[in-house]
Amino acid sequence: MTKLRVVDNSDIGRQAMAEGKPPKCIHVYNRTGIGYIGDKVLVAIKGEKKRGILVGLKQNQKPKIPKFDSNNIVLIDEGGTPLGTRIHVPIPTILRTILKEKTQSKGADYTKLLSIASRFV
Amino acid sequence: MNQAEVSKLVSQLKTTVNPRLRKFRNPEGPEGRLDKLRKTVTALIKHERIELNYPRADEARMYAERLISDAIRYGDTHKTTMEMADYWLVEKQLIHKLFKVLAPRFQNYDISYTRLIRAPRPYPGPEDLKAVLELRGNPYPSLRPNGSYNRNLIHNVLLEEAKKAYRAKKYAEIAAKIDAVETAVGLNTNSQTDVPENDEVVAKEVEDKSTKEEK
Amino acid sequence: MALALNIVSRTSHSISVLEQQMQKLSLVVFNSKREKHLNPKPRLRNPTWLVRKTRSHTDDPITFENREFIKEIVQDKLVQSNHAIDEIATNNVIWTPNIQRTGVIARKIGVYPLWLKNGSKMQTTLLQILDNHVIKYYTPDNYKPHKEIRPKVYNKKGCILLGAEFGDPSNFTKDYCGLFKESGVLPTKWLARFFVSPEGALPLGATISARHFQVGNYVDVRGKTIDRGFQGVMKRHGFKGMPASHGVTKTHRRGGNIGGGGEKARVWPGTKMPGHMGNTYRVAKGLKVLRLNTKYNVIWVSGQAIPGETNSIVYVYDTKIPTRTPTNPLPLPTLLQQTDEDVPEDIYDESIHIFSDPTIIFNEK
Amino acid sequence: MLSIFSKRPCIKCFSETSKILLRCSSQTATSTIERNKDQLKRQIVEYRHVYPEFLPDPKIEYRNLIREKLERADMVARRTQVDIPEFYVGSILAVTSSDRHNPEKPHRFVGICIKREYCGLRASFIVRNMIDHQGIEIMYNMYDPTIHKVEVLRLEKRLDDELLYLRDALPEYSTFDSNMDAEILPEGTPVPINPIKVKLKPRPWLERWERKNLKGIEELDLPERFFKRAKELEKPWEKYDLMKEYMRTIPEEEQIEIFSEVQAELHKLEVQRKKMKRKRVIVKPSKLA
Repeated sequence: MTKLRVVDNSDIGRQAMAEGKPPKCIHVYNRTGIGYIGDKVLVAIKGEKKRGILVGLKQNQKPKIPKFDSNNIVLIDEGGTPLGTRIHVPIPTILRTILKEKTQSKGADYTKLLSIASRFV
Repeated sequence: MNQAEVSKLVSQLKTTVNPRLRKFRNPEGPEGRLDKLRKTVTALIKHERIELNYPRADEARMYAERLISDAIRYGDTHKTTMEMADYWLVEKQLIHKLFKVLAPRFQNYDISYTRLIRAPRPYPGPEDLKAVLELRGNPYPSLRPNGSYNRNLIHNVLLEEAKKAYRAKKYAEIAAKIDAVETAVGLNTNSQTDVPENDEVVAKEVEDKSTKEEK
Repeated sequence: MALALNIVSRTSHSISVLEQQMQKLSLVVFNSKREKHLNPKPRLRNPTWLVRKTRSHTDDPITFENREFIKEIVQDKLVQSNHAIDEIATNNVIWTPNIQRTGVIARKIGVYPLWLKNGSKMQTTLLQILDNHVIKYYTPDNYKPHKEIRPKVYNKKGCILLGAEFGDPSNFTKDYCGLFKESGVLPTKWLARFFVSPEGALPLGATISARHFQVGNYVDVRGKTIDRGFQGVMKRHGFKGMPASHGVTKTHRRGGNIGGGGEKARVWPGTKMPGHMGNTYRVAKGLKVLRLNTKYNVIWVSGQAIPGETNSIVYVYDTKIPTRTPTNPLPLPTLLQQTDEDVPEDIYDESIHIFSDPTIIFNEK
Repeated sequence: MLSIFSKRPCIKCFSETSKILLRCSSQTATSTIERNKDQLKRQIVEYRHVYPEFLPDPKIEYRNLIREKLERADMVARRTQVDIPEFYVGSILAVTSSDRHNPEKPHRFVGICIKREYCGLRASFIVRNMIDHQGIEIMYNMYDPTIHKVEVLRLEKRLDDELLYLRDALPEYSTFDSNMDAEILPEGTPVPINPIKVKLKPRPWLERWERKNLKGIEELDLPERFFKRAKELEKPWEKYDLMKEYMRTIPEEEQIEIFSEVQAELHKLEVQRKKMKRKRVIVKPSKLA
C-alpha cells in the first residue's frame, strides 16, 4: 500500500493529489511483487481502480539511473494510453528501452507515455 | 571497499598489526576495554617492563607503539596528541616522561619501540599464555639467553666446517670458469672451448656423486 | 638313476598338487564371507605427496654467520631451480577437446570492475599465476588414485604434481623436501595435482606462465571457501528466520520444524541445520578470461564469487563445461616462451573496453 | 577540523620544489636536500585530499600490492582520456555522459555532490539537484568510460563529509540552475568552505539526523527526549581508540609510495588542464566583444 505521486495532468490524478489523498499501490504486475522502474501497477485512486506506470522511484538505483525523492506514476488506461496529456517532472531515459521492450512482448502500447514527457533525465 | 580516512596522517607502525582487534568482553563494554588497555599502557610506560597475559600484552603493545609514534611525530605542542596522552596515561606525571624521555629516545629508531617476549606459564596453574612486554632501551638486564658460547655447540661447529668446504668448492668452480674464458679468448674459438668445459663439469659431477656415496 | 628321477618327479608332482590344493584352500579362505573383512584392503590411501609438511620449530642457537651460510645455500639452489628448464620440447600434437592440459596454482588477489565496450560494468576477479614448477609426473599406469576407479575408463589420464612459491627449506620436514629431489627445484610452499592426458605431460622442472590460458576462453577455479565457523540456519542456508515481534519468543533466528514424527520418527539425512560453514573446497565453473597481464602473470576472470578470501590459493584449469570448451586449439602442453618474442603487457578480450581508449559514444542503430 | 586541511597542493610550487630537488642532487649540500625532500614529501601527501580514491581500502584482509598497482595504472590510463578535476563533497558539478537509452546526444546533469565513496576503480559520487520541483539524485562511477566530462561549476567544501541530509532539507538548498556558469577561483587560493547551515523539513526523516553530530544543519526543533536518546547512544570514547583510527587510515609512508608512483602522470594531466582553462579564459572575452 505504497503512497504514490501522480505526475501527469490527468483530471483524476490532479484532483487526488490536490485533495491530499494520493493513490495507493494495490498490485504490481510482475512476478516478484516489487515494483521497479517501468513496471505496471494497479492503484486505488479516489475510490477507483486505475493502472499506472512507475516512472521514478525512491529506491537506490544502478549507476547513471536517477533516483527520485518520491515514487512517481503516470496513469494509463487498458491500452497503455496515458490519461493525461503532459508529464510535469523529468522521467528517466531508461524508460525508453524498458517500455519499448514491454510493448513488444504484450499487446498494449506503452511508448505513448514517452511522447508526453516534458523532460528526460 | 571504502575510502581510507584522509583527515589524519599517521606514521606506519613498526610492528605487525593484527587484522582484528580483540574484544576483551567486560560489563562496561567497549569503554571498559579501553580502560583495561590504558592501565596496561600506563604500567608499561612507568615500569618499562611488565609481565602479563599474552593477549592483553599483544593488544596493549600496538596502542603503546601508536602513542609513542604520535608523540615523536607531533610533539607536545599538538593538541590532539596531548589529549591522547592525557587519556592513555592514567598517572599524569608520565606524560612528561612520554614527551621528554621516550620521544627523544626513540627518535631515530628503525625498529619497533617495544619488545614482546613469550614467558613460561606457572605450572601447575592457569593455562593462560604469559608474556613479557618491555620498552626497548630499558635499564634492566636482557631477557635473552647469553649467546657467547653458541659457537662451540656441535651443530655450529659442523656448519662451520661445511661452510669452509662449500666456499672452497665454489671458488674453485669460479676459478675454473675464468680460466676457461681466458683460454677461449686466447684461442678466439668459442665452439671448441665449450666441449672441454662441459666435460669438466660432467667429470666434477661424477666426482661429487661418488664422494657423496662414500659419505 | 631312473628311480631317483622318478622320485624327484613324483615329489615335485606331489608338491605341485599340494600347492594347488593349498591355493584352492587359500582361495576358499579368501572368498569366505565370514573372514573377508579380517584383513581388508585400505579403502583410502593418501597420495604419495601428502606427507607432513612443516617441521616443528626448535630453538637452535645457530650463530649469525652460519645462518647467513644457510641462506646462501638456499639462494644458490633458488638460482639453479629458476633456470632448471628453459625449453620444453613440443611433440607436435595439436590440441583437441579430448586432450586435457594441466592446470595451475594461482592466488586470488582481489576484485575490481572492468567495463565492456557496450558501456556496462562487469566485476572481475584477479588471479595471479604463481611460479609453477613441475615436481612430478605420474603416467596413466603409474598413477594409483586413493580410490579404485570404476572399471570402464575411456580416457585414461596421467597426473602432474605442481609446486608454487619457494619456501624456506629449513621450515619443511625431510620427507617433504624429498619430494622435490627428482625435479631439482627448491621445496615450494604449495603443491597441487592436476590430471593431464599423456600428450599434455610436461618435463620435470618446467614452469608455466599466465599465457598458458588465452583470453576469451573459459576456466574453472577451485578454492577453499572462507571459514565462517559454526553458523545458524539463517546465515548458512539463507533461511528467513521468524518475526521479531508479535509474540514470538526466543525463536527469531531458529530454523523451525525439521520434520515429522509418526512412521518416520527421525531426522532425514541432508536436513538443513546449523553447523560449520565454509572451509570446504568449491569450484566456480565456466569463468571467462577477460584480460591477461604478462608482466605480473595476472589473469582477470569474470565474476566476484570465487571461493576463498583475498590472498588465498586457488587452482585454475580449463573448464570442464562441454558447451564452453574452446574451438581453437590451445597451446599444448603449455605455451612455449620465445625470448625474442615481443609480448604486449596487457592482452584484452575483444568485448572489454581498454581504459586508455577514448570515451564510449553510442551510435543510433 | 576541515579547516586545517583546506589548503590545496599548489602545482606551481610543486614543480619548483622538484626542480630545486634536481638541482640540489647535482650539488652536495645534504642538509638542503633533506629539507627539500621533506617538503616534497609533504606536498605528495597533500594529494590525498584531491585523489582520495587512489588510496586503497585500509582493511588488511583486502590488501594486495600487485592488485593495487594494476588498479592505479588503470585509473591513470582512464584519466588520460577524461578530465576528472579536483572536487569535494559540497562542490557543484556538471557531469556529461553518453546514454545507451538516448544515443542522440550526451546527457548533462548539474547538481551538488553529496557523497563520495569507495576506492580504486569502484570510486563513485552522488550528484543531487531539484528539477521541476522534483528531487533527483544520480550516482556515477568515477571511472565509467561513458562519462565524457566532469566540470566543476563551483569548487567548495561544506561543513560535513556527507550531505545526505539534503534529502530531508528544504528544496531550495538543493536547487541549482542547470545553465549555471563555472566560477573560476584564482590560482593558488585554498578551497573555500561554505559555512551555510541547512534547515530541515519537519519529521518524519529518512534518518535520525539528531544522532549524527552534524555541523551543517540548523538547530533542530525536536522534543527533549530525542536529544536525550542521542546523548545516550553517543560513543565519546571512540575517538581515543588509537588503533581503530590507525586501521581506518593508510600510513604516511605508504601514501608517499603510492602517490610518488602516479605523481608524474597526475602532474602532467594537471598541467594540461591548466592550459585548457587558460585557453577558455582567453576565448570568452572575444565572444563578448
